[in-house]
Amino acid sequence: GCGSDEGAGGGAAGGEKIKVGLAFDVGGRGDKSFNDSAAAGIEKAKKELGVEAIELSPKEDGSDRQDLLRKLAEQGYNPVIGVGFLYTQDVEKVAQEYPEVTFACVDCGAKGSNVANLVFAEEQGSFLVGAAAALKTKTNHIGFIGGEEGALIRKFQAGYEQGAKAVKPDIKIDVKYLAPEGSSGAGFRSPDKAKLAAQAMYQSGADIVYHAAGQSGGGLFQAAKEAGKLAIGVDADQALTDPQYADVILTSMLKRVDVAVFEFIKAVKEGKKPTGFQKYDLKVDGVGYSTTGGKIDDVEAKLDEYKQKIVSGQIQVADQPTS
Amino acid sequence: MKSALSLRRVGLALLAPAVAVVISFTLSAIVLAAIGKSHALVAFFDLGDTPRQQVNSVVTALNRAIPLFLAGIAVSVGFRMGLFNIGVEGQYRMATVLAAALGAVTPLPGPLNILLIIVVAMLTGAAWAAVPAVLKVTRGVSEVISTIMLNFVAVGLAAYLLQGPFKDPDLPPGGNVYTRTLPEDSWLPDLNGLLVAFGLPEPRIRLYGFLVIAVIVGAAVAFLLSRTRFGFDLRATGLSPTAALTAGVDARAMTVRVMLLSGALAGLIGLPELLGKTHAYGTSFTAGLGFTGIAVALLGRNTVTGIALGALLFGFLDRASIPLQFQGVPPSVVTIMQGLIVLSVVIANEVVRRLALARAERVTAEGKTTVTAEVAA
Amino acid sequence: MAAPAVELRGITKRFPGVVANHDVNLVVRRGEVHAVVGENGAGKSTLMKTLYGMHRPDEGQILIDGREVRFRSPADAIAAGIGMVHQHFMLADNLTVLENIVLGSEPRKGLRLDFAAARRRIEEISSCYGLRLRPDALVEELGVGDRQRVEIAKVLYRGARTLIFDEPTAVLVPQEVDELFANLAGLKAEGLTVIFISHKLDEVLRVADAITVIRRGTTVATVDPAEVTARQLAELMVGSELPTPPTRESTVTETVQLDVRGLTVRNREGRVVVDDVTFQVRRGEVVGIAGVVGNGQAELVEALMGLLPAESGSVVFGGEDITSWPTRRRREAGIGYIPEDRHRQGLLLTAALWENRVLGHQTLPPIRKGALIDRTAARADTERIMREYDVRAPGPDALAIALSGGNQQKFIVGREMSAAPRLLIAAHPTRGVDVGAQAAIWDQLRRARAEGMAIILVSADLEELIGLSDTLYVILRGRLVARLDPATLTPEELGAHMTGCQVPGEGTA
Amino acid sequence: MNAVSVTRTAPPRSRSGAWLLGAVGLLAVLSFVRVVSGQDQLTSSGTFGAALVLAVPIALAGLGGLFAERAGVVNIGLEGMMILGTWFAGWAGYQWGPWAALVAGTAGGALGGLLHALATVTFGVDHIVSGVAINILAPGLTRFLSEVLFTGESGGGATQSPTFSQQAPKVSLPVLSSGPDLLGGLERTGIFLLADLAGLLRGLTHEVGVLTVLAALSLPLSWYLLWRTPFGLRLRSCGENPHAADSLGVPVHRMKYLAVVISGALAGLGGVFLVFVSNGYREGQTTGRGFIGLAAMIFGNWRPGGLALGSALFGFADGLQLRSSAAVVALLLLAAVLLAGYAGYAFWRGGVLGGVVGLGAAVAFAVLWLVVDEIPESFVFFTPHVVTLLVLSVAAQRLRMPAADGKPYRRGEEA
Ligand SMILES: Nc1ncnc2c1ncn2[C@@H]1O[C@H](COP(=O)(O)OP(=O)(O)OP(=O)(O)O)[C@@H](O)[C@H]1O
Ligand SMILES: Nc1ncnc2c1ncn2[C@@H]1O[C@H](COP(=O)(O)OP(=O)(O)OP(=O)(O)O)[C@@H](O)[C@H]1O
Ligand SMILES: [Mg+2]
Ligand SMILES: [Mg+2]
Repeated sequence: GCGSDEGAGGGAAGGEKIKVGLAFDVGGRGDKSFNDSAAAGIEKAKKELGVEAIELSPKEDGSDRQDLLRKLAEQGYNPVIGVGFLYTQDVEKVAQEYPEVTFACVDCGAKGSNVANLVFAEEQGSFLVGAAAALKTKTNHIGFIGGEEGALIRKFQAGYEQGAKAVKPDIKIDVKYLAPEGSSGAGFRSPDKAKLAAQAMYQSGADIVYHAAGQSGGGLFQAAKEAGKLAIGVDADQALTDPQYADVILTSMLKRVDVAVFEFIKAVKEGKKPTGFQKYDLKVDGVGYSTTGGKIDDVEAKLDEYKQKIVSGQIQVADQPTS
Repeated sequence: MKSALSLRRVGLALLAPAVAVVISFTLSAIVLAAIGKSHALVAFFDLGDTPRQQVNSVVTALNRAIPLFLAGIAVSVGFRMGLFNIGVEGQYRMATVLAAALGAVTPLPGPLNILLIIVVAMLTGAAWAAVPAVLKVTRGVSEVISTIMLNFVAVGLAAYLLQGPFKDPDLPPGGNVYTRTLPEDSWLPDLNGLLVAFGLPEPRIRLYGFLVIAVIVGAAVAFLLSRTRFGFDLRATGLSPTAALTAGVDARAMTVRVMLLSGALAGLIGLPELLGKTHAYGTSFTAGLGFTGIAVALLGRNTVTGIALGALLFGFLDRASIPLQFQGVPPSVVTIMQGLIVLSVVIANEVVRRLALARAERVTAEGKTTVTAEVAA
Repeated sequence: MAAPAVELRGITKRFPGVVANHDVNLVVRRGEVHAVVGENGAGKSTLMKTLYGMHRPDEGQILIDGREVRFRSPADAIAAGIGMVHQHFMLADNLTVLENIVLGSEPRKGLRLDFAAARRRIEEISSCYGLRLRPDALVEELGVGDRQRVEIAKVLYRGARTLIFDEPTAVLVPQEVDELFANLAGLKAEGLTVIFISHKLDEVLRVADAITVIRRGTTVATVDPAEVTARQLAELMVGSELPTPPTRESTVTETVQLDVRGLTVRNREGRVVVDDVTFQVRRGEVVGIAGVVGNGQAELVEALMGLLPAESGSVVFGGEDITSWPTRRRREAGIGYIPEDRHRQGLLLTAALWENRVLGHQTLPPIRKGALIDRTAARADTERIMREYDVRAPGPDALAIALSGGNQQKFIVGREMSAAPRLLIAAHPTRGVDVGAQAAIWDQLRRARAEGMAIILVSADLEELIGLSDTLYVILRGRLVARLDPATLTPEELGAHMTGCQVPGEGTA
Repeated sequence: MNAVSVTRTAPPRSRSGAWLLGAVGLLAVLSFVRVVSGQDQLTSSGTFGAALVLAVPIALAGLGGLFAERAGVVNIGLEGMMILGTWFAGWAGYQWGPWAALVAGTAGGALGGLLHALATVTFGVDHIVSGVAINILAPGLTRFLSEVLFTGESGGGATQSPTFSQQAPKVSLPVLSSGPDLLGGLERTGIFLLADLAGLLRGLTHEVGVLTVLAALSLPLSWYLLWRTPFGLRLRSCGENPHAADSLGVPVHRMKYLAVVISGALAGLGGVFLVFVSNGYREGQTTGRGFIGLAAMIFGNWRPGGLALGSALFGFADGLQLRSSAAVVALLLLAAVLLAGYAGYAFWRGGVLGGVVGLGAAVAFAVLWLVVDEIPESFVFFTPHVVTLLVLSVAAQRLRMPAADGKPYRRGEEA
């Protein structure tokens, strides 16, 4: 019992007690990846901001995304967060219906005066791990494995290629996607195919392969381990989340969905109404790379140099592959 | 005496669903009790506190049921003549992406454009279904294989079209990719006005205007199957291919026609959502309706009314998924329940059908009264 | 006196709503051929299935060699030395003869099936009883007679001492029947007991040592064949006279209705099965086609109906060349068809009778209503058929499957007649039908002929062929090898022609 | 429908010789295309190895379908049973190691089979309905179980089991494909046919998982069981004519139960294989392979050899597209060569229409190969599916499914 329903305060950080509603992408909490990262942001907000939160998952075919958001808004949750670009249209629609509620959409480009798009400069983070790969490769040959071929994952590819070529313009880069976009997530759930694709790359001479393929990434690590080569993780610091593969993970491209979610909730809690594009890039450490295991210690200085150039705008990273 | 008998018949007909519902809810209760959430069972029946919430719930369920109904019909048309069109999934995907892209660029006025979109969707669905049909009659390729394979091809092709030629050039940044949005006069009006006219509160969600078209399609298919020569030929082939052949039904021509019809109907599946909700085809467009349609068709025993009931049942179960989550029940439980319900409904159906068939034969043997053909099928 | 091989005492078997057997008593002595006769639906098959352990009797006792037994399944009956050859063959087409025979009691060598031992044993049985089996042939390649011998071998392989045959001769030609009876005699000589069911009373009188008559589910008499005539037997069965095919007064006209010239047909495997066939059918004429099953008569009929394409030759119907017409168009032009296999080709078993009335007549009056089906008319006409053809069914909404075989057949005849076809192709129109229904169907065919209908009759029943036909052709290996005059023909002569062992020229009209 | 069946007893020696000849011929064509197009991946040991890995789960699922359908039960629930297999394997594997995973996954699949048997055999439910229901049930159930049992385990979650600490063992052929690796050496020479043969052999023998060996053995084993033992004869008789089987004392219902449970177990084994490849359970990792397995079985005309061929074809095309998009382009040339061969054969047999169509298609593919130098990635993904369709439509189809397949059986009820 801390006060009445009507706007009574009492949270740890002061201000209004708020109820956060979060709707996951298909897969939901516990996917060890994107969704879990968002969940971590919520946990942190619960602990540090004292907010109340509920987390919902859509049906397997994703047909009820809009209903989820609507139900959350209807039940008085504010802010409401949709995780994943598949929510774009749904957030737009529901935000129109509930102008008094603040919405956030992770990875989206949703329109609306009460919508914040939490977007990331994945291409910038990928640039740095691409540079790292180019600096560390002994064969002048690296690879990239994408889950499903669409605009989002191509950002990873674009940055990676640009970063690698910035270091070694003549570097050879193998690229393979596991499934077309719209395969109901099949490309992010096929460790066996990722493994076979990675094997092909390693056998043809690549010694470092980067993935943006969700759970399929496990197959890449497995292949790296068997071939005695290296791999680069994505989203979280995978040397920590998949410790048994720590010895083959060169680095991971970090995408701080947790930070973005937390900061968004914090802003709302503080009475701000964040809208438009909330860009999480290198400048705000919304993306980055991990150093666990110390495998890139020797090139960190070089990477920092690139980072500064990107932050200062000296290097523009394209968000779609050139070819 | 006659009325007593027909009463008994009705009793038998109602027995199956009744038994099934009891069984499946008992099973569901057990599942819920197992995770310590037995109180959550009421969420299935609790449509909301206010009339408006209740209308919202009903509209949610209906909106889900409409495409499932169409999917079920599309599948059932094939089934009725013994063709297993697993390819409904791919057929509606191709149909929707093409109809969405084309409908957004044609200069036709609203109603005409809607008509065009519907026609294009049906033609595309039929064309995509024509491949397995032709392969079957000319090369003897099993439609089960070819439709499975073509589903995967459709995913790739639709992705290519969406990411390439059909992509809206003015998209804002972000991962989601759409076709151009349909002009607003080509959006199908919702039926909320109708609800209001009936004295119900206006729901927040739009009841798909496509409901009207779905009902018309359902009635048309029912009529086609039961009253026309084509429908008779189709059903006869399904009941006994050899007898139909002997009766002069051209099996190859029928295979092609029925696959085309099934595909054309499949082409409609995505339209309620396209014309009533998203107004564009994108990566997030609902997939998987074709597969669920198989379950719905079989649940409804391939009859139009049965499929309508099956689709509504699925709609209401799906609707419960969200309230259940608010009670802390994961959505996987709803999926489990759907599977259980499908199984118990068909088992109950089968048991009752046998009872009825045994009774039909008994009555015939006694030579006393009439027994209708309802027990068949 | 030794205990009887089989004794049934007071057997009663009820199905929901039907008492199939009621207080049946039957005594079969060891080493005799014992016939069981009765109308369709009298309960003969049910009784035999009970004896074979396929269902349990509700009341009564079964005694084998004087000892009471209780069978829970056919396996028990087999173990007690009883074997059964079913009315509908129980063979798997896609398995070999060997596999069909040993199924269920396979010789083993370790884990595997001992094919060599099985083959040896089968060859032994084959030569011992003169069954001429080919162990490695697929059953689907076999003719009816061969299949029956496989069935017999199955039973002998299991060491049966008592053999039950349910209507073994319905599909055989006389020579095959003779051969079967020779086999039976052989079995008898070996001390085996045979129980057999048949609708062909002369046959029964010829081979049986004792005859039991069943009427309405119960045994009404056991008689000595030496002391009864077929007529008396029939009266015991039904209380009516044994019908004979109608006597002939020619109604043949000069107008040729169907003119088939040089017709050659390949079957679906590409083998020539109808070879250069030429014949004509006039209005008011019944043309009979006689032949051992598998000699192309089925394919000839299918080709005439447009179910198989003609390789060469022509079919002219009422002056029009219909060689390449599809089935439906032929039906529309006035060809009616009573198919050989009523369950697979003639009916939609799980559909209502009125829908079966529509079958094959979708485009004909009174069913046709534009692109629609006139359901009211179909119902009304179904009721008319039921009335006029004495189809015993509750009503037009009854399911076809619920009718007895005889009633199903009468319905099909009624349906095909209702379109008043100019040509009727009737394949085995009375197969498996009891004597009463048989007479009714013959009557209908004769009346239609008198009204000028042209009829092609294919049948395995030689009496029927000779009795009904105005002209008779014999088909052998796809060719019409003889044209015979039914007026002067005996079944034995016809049988000789059919097997191709007649003296050339003799009996040719 | 009316096709002649091919098999009787043991295949005569000359037929296996013909098979061998055909295989070598095909390899020669492949080799020719490799040399002309310069796409080494076409016949590299890596590609064949990948093909093997991709074909095994499909073949296992197909084998599962084979057992069920040979006993007369259509099993479209293979996908669901495979899913159950993956989950149970994941659950047991991270706790007790790969052997436990093998047992649990197989049992999980068998459980799905048991449910299917209960519905179809005991209750007489339409086989497709029951299968579809199992395909709905299995993902829901596994998700639910993961939520309950994997959440909270380190490395586990609602969509995955903890990763196994112990890998399933692998074997290589000593000397030839490991150690001195003679085959590897030969493969690198690039000599026509010889290098390709080495690639094939090495791909099939280098670092092969034990389960692959098991799966490869299970194909001839299943053939032996089904066509050479009393058990198999009884099982098949239930799918051909259950009434006949019943009348000879074969316990039809029990046989069907057994067959469907075996079917589920094999599908489950396919799931275990996937789990071994990824070293843990990942939700949705079957990605429709149950359906592909079913298709492979039909492709193979309800026979183990045929389904192995179907799976291998699919696996090869899938492996190739995963390893090299460029090599997929070379498939166009392969298609052209094969179609030209087909056309020649058709002309020789006197089938003018078939020949002309085949020749036209051959020319079209050849032209396509000349003008296309890159296929859009979206198209590359469905290479195996299109290849399967193409092969099916060229190969004359004489399918014969078991006569009583899919028909509910009740004692005393005539069909
Ligand atoms: N399994 C069954 N269930 C219900 N009724 C049955 C069953 N089998 C037979 N009957 C009924 O039992 C009666 C006797 O049938 P049965 O098959 O024994 O006749 P039948 O004398 O062999 O006839 P036919 O000469 O036509 O072969 C019929 O009225 C039939 O409808
Ligand atoms: N399982 C069953 N349930 C109910 N009735 C049955 C069953 N089996 C047979 N009958 C009925 O038993 C009767 C006779 O059966 P039977 O199989 O002997 O047919 P029939 O008259 O000899 O015809 P046919 O020659 O076509 O087999 C028919 O009325 C049939 O419908
Ligand atoms: Mg009988
Ligand atoms: Mg009979």
